Amino acid sequence: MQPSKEQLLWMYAVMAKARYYEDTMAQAYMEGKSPKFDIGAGPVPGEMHLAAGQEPCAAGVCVHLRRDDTVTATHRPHHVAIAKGVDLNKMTAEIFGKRTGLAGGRGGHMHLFDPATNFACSGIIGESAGPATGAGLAARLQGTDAVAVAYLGEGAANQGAFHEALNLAALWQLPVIFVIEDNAWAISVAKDKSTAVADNSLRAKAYDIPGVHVADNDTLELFKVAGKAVKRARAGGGPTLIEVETYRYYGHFQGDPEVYRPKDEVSGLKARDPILRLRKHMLGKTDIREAEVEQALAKARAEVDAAFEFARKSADPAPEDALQHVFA
Amino acid sequence: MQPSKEQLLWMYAVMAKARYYEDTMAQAYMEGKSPKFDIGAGPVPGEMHLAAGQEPCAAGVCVHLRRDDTVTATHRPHHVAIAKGVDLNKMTAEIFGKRTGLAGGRGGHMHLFDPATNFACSGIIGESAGPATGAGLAARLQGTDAVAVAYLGEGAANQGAFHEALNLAALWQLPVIFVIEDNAWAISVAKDKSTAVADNSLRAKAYDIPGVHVADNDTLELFKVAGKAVKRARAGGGPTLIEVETYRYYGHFQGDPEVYRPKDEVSGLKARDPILRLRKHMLGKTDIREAEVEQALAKARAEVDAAFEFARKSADPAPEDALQHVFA
Amino acid sequence: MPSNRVLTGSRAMVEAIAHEMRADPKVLVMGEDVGAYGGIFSSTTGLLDEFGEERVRDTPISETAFIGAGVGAAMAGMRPIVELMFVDFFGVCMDAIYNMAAKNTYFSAGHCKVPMVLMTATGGGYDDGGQHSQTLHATFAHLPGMKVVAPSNAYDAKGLMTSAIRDDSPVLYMFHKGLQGLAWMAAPEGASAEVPEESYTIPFGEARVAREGSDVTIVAISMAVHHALAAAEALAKEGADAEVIDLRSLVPLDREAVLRSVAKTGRLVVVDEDYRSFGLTAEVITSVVETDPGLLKSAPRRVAFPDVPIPYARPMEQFCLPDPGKIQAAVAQTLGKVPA
Amino acid sequence: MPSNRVLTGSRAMVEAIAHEMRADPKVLVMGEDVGAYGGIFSSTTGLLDEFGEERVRDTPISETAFIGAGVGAAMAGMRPIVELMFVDFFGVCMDAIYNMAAKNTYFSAGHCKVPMVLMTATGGGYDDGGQHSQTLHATFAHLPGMKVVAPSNAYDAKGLMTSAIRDDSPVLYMFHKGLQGLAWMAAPEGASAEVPEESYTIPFGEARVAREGSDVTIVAISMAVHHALAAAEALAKEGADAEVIDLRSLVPLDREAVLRSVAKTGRLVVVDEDYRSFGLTAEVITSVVETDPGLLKSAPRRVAFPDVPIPYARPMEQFCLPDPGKIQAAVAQTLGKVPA
Ligand SMILES: Cc1ncc(C[n+]2csc(CCOP(=O)(O)OP(=O)(O)O)c2C)c(N)n1
Ligand SMILES: Cc1ncc(C[n+]2csc(CCOP(=O)(O)OP(=O)(O)O)c2C)c(N)n1
Ligand SMILES: [Mg+2]
Ligand SMILES: [Mg+2]
Repeated sequence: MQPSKEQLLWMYAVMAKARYYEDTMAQAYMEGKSPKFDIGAGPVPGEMHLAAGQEPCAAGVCVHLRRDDTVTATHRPHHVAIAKGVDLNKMTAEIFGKRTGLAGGRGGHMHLFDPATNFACSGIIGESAGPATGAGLAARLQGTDAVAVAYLGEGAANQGAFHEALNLAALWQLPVIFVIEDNAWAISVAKDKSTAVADNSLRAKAYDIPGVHVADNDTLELFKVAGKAVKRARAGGGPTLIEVETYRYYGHFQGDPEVYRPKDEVSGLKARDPILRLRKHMLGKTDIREAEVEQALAKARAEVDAAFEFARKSADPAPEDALQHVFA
Repeated sequence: MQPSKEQLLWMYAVMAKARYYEDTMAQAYMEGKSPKFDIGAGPVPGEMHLAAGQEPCAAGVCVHLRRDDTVTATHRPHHVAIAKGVDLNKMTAEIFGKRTGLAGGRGGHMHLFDPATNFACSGIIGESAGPATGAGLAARLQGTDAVAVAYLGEGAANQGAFHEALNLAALWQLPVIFVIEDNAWAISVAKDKSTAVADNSLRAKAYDIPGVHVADNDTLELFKVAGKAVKRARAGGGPTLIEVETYRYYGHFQGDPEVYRPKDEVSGLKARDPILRLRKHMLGKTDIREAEVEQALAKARAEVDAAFEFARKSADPAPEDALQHVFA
Repeated sequence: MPSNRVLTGSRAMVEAIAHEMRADPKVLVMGEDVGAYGGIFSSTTGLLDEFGEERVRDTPISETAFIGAGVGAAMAGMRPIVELMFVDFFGVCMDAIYNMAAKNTYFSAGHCKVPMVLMTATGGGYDDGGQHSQTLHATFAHLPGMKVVAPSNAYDAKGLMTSAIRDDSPVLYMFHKGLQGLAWMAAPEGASAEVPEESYTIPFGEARVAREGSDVTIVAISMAVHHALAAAEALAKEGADAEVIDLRSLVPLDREAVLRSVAKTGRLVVVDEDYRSFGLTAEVITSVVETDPGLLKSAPRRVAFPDVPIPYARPMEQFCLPDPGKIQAAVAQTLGKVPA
Repeated sequence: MPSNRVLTGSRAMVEAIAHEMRADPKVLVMGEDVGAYGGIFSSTTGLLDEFGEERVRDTPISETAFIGAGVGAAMAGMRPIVELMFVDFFGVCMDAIYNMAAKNTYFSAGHCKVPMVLMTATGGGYDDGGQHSQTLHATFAHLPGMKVVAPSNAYDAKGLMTSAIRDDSPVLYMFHKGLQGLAWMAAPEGASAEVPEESYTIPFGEARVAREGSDVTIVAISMAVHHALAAAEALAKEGADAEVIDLRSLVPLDREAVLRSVAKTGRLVVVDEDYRSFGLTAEVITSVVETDPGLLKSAPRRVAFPDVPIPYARPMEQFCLPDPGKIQAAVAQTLGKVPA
């Protein structure tokens, strides 16, 4: 299955937008936090987990999704939220902790909830698996062909929630796709120090479902694999487990001393940057013109700049509003 | 690897003792609880999970163990405790809730702790996996070749604790053997309604460790498989996962209406009773004489009768002693 | 209402669930042994037969997954009723409960709703040992985002369940095994009650005056209400007139009802089967004194499970459990009848 | 003691752990990022270099397994120190903590011991949102079988850690991120302290009078102690003399120390960063009034986190967190300076 021109341009735009978003956020986050890093200072609150380098995982899967499909993401959610189509202004305002944010600043960077696109994420490792399984169950009971995608890091594949949800989804043959973003690290713990198998897609065997490994952060390969998995799920064929070998350019969170990883690792990865590779493919192997690509890029950047502008200009929440919305 | 005559007689004695123990307990438990079943009445408190039919799982593994090896069992622990050599008097007194019990009646049937034989069990599904892994870690750090065995039911193989512990034990190559007693049922839920794979030993692939399936409650086959696993663990070869197809003669707990299983299932199973099969093997295929077998049987029964006698004669704990031993 | 409508707690729960399932296709039930078995404590008896396997789902022993799935299904428009067989098992799945179900509404400023009922069996007294006899009221009531209810009788069991299913927030429904009216477990008289056939709701946060009295206020919930009522009867014979308040829910907590009663009696005993320290008893007592310590004519008393794991042997467990005698003694102290 | 021995909370913790590891080969450390990273909140800095990978073990993100393994290792003769990175994560592993570690001693009548320290980071105030900022003191203190400690300064951090490692019972060691003296997180003056080089212990259940005073008693723990002390200084300027009690441990709870102080001052404010209801504040207040409500000259006050999930945005989180101003206002109410 080859992506159409539209799909290629869509994926490129999403990836470029996500990349520019993270790079812009990296800057904004450090405002007020340097020279001396103080997590409690500056315009952007809290921890910050950026996904630059992991864009294929978002675009290559979400290109196959509809608005009524559910996505549950991780503590590193921006690229996936962008690919699922979460309103960029509200999302950015939420990350800035503003009144205009998705939840008026109650949730924040790790807690982006958007019912309009059926997107959610969480700060607890493995927490994405159960709700996606439940969304798949809801689709089945409601008689729709909607699917659900749960994103997990490779570190999350050793959390009990992962095992339980895969078994349940497989047992009930629910339309759920589990996507593991293997960026080789769980904070400072390398995959081979956390996981007894080199390739988590092998674990699909434990649930008698298809397991596929996508090497080298390959957007086009993931496009194929994910397309098949989504098709299968929509048709009632049940879950698929996909592990994507991907790259993490930034530290685990901003401010990460990164004492644990070789200094040259990232430069090595950047030499195989997936966005540049996709661009090369589009210009070299398809009739997409550079102008179209540049236009997509410019549009993506403009949207991001506008979103940050919107977030910065938005008002802080009223302190006492903290007491609202505990219950529905 | 063939069991020696001593090993055969030991296994037979353990299995016969465990069987007679459960049958005796079944009687004692019902005292005061019939005609109308009242869980709060009678000499034996609480819930009662009996393992008649599952004796091979206990004998076929524990025959390879030493006193300094650790065993963590489940809510259905009697047969395993007997095989590990837990003092029968103290164990029975504990189950009767007596002052002379292993914990003076504080723990009970699901909470039998015996430091003398490094045996423990628990009422929470999957709780055996973590501590066995820790005992394996302790052995490694203490430089001994002791091993640890964690027992789980087939229903427990879908609990997150199972997945996490297997990964950890495999990752650290700890001397731990995970034994799944597949008695086909988790209370009323059949294995195929709970587990996405027919055979849990397949799940070993998810941890890159050996996984072995033992069919038809076969004591001699399990003897071989467990012997290899224990040898491997002692030698530093890491964990093994074993699933044993076994039988549950009684209900999940005493008083179980068993509305969920075919009435003739148990009679079918009893036709292949593992103790009778072992006896047949001993008398038919070895030079063990019937007299030796009968002697072993008589001795086992006498010990059980003595233990129940001891338990019944023992005093109740002082009510206010409930407040002791919260802390070491 | 016909007087042959005296139902057990479990029958009342099931009736509420069945009614809502008939009325609303979005309601489903998930949990261990909720199908053919009908729930270990008969909380789902007959539902499989009427509604089938799609809507009444036996699960693997994977609480984290199926409660997490309940959250996901609820956010996707369903109204799941999920059973955690014993509350003691919360430790394997608390994240899905307190970090997800309870917080997603807040994290989304109410744009996402989690209309899930988590029903779970509580309580001891039948010698089931330290991992199957706990009550754990405060463990849940302490954490924000869940409503927490615990009925003391069949009438409330039905009304509170109906309210729980219709609530758009997650509700933890804690039913005491000893109030279910199981054929195999003794239940106090009064646990079963006349229950209207038609559906009705009971609002959360409205305590019930289970017995009017003027000398002392006994605040209780769930099984403890029956101990309190028995104590009140005994006290009446001694000439002490106790008022018994059944809180019915821990979150929201009807502090006003307690204050009204204490304003009248001036004396307070709080009874709870949960562990004593950092629990319901302290919360209720503090709610009174932080409003006005002058309301109390004597030191308030708590009757609760001591801070020890629940022992298995009957004499030891009974020593620890609240009972009418312990409540009478506490009341006597508040009345200055015996040295505190 | 040389005055150049002013250490941060994290340095003090690490010093205690390293000393015990040198003295006792049975002591080991397990947890996420405790190795090369040195602990996300610097609770294990340098330990890997000194003691190596066998005794300082990075784990997978498998809290149920590695805490369960800690229990098993402890029962097999080791003395594990296990880190749960944030207390907020207890939901994925509470069973191993409260049903195993905390109960195995009782279930074995003390024949089995579980000498495990579970250390975990608590607290908010740096905008980390609702799953990374909780304190959850009462969640653990309510459940029997664990000792629960929470130091407010580096001196106590070292002494309590040494006591915890040497204790034969499981100890939950709750350290507040904001007291660790991290380069990247503001800490109150007074969190760092002079710490003797030699090893020493601090007994559990002995509160410390952090400031003597005669007009009102402010009871606090962990970070809240610093807010209380700041409030006391401000109050002194207004002529109110506050006594500040640092509980240091929740289990055991030093009720006597609180009673001694309230007997002197007659007024009580309890401060806790944990959620307000069913928490430490109610337990402390109740411990006083159940002994003698007459001790109190005015209604006691609690200053705690309201019963809402912890919001992410700074203005909302700060609105919820205890701070000196809120404590001053509460004290003023107990002094009758403002209408309650
Ligand atoms: C249950 C739980 N344990 C630990 C953490 C702390 N933590 C946050 S991110 C992280 C590493 C996750 O690694 P991975 O799953 O590979 O995702 P990545 O950060 O690489 O995207 C850890 C341990 C958590 N949030 N939840
Ligand atoms: C975490 C947890 N969930 C549920 C239960 C209730 N429960 C007790 S035994 C049991 C069935 C266990 O089945 P299996 O593991 O196959 O063991 P078996 O009873 O067949 O020996 C269940 C669900 C429990 N004790 N712990
Ligand atoms: Mg990773
Ligand atoms: Mg089974």
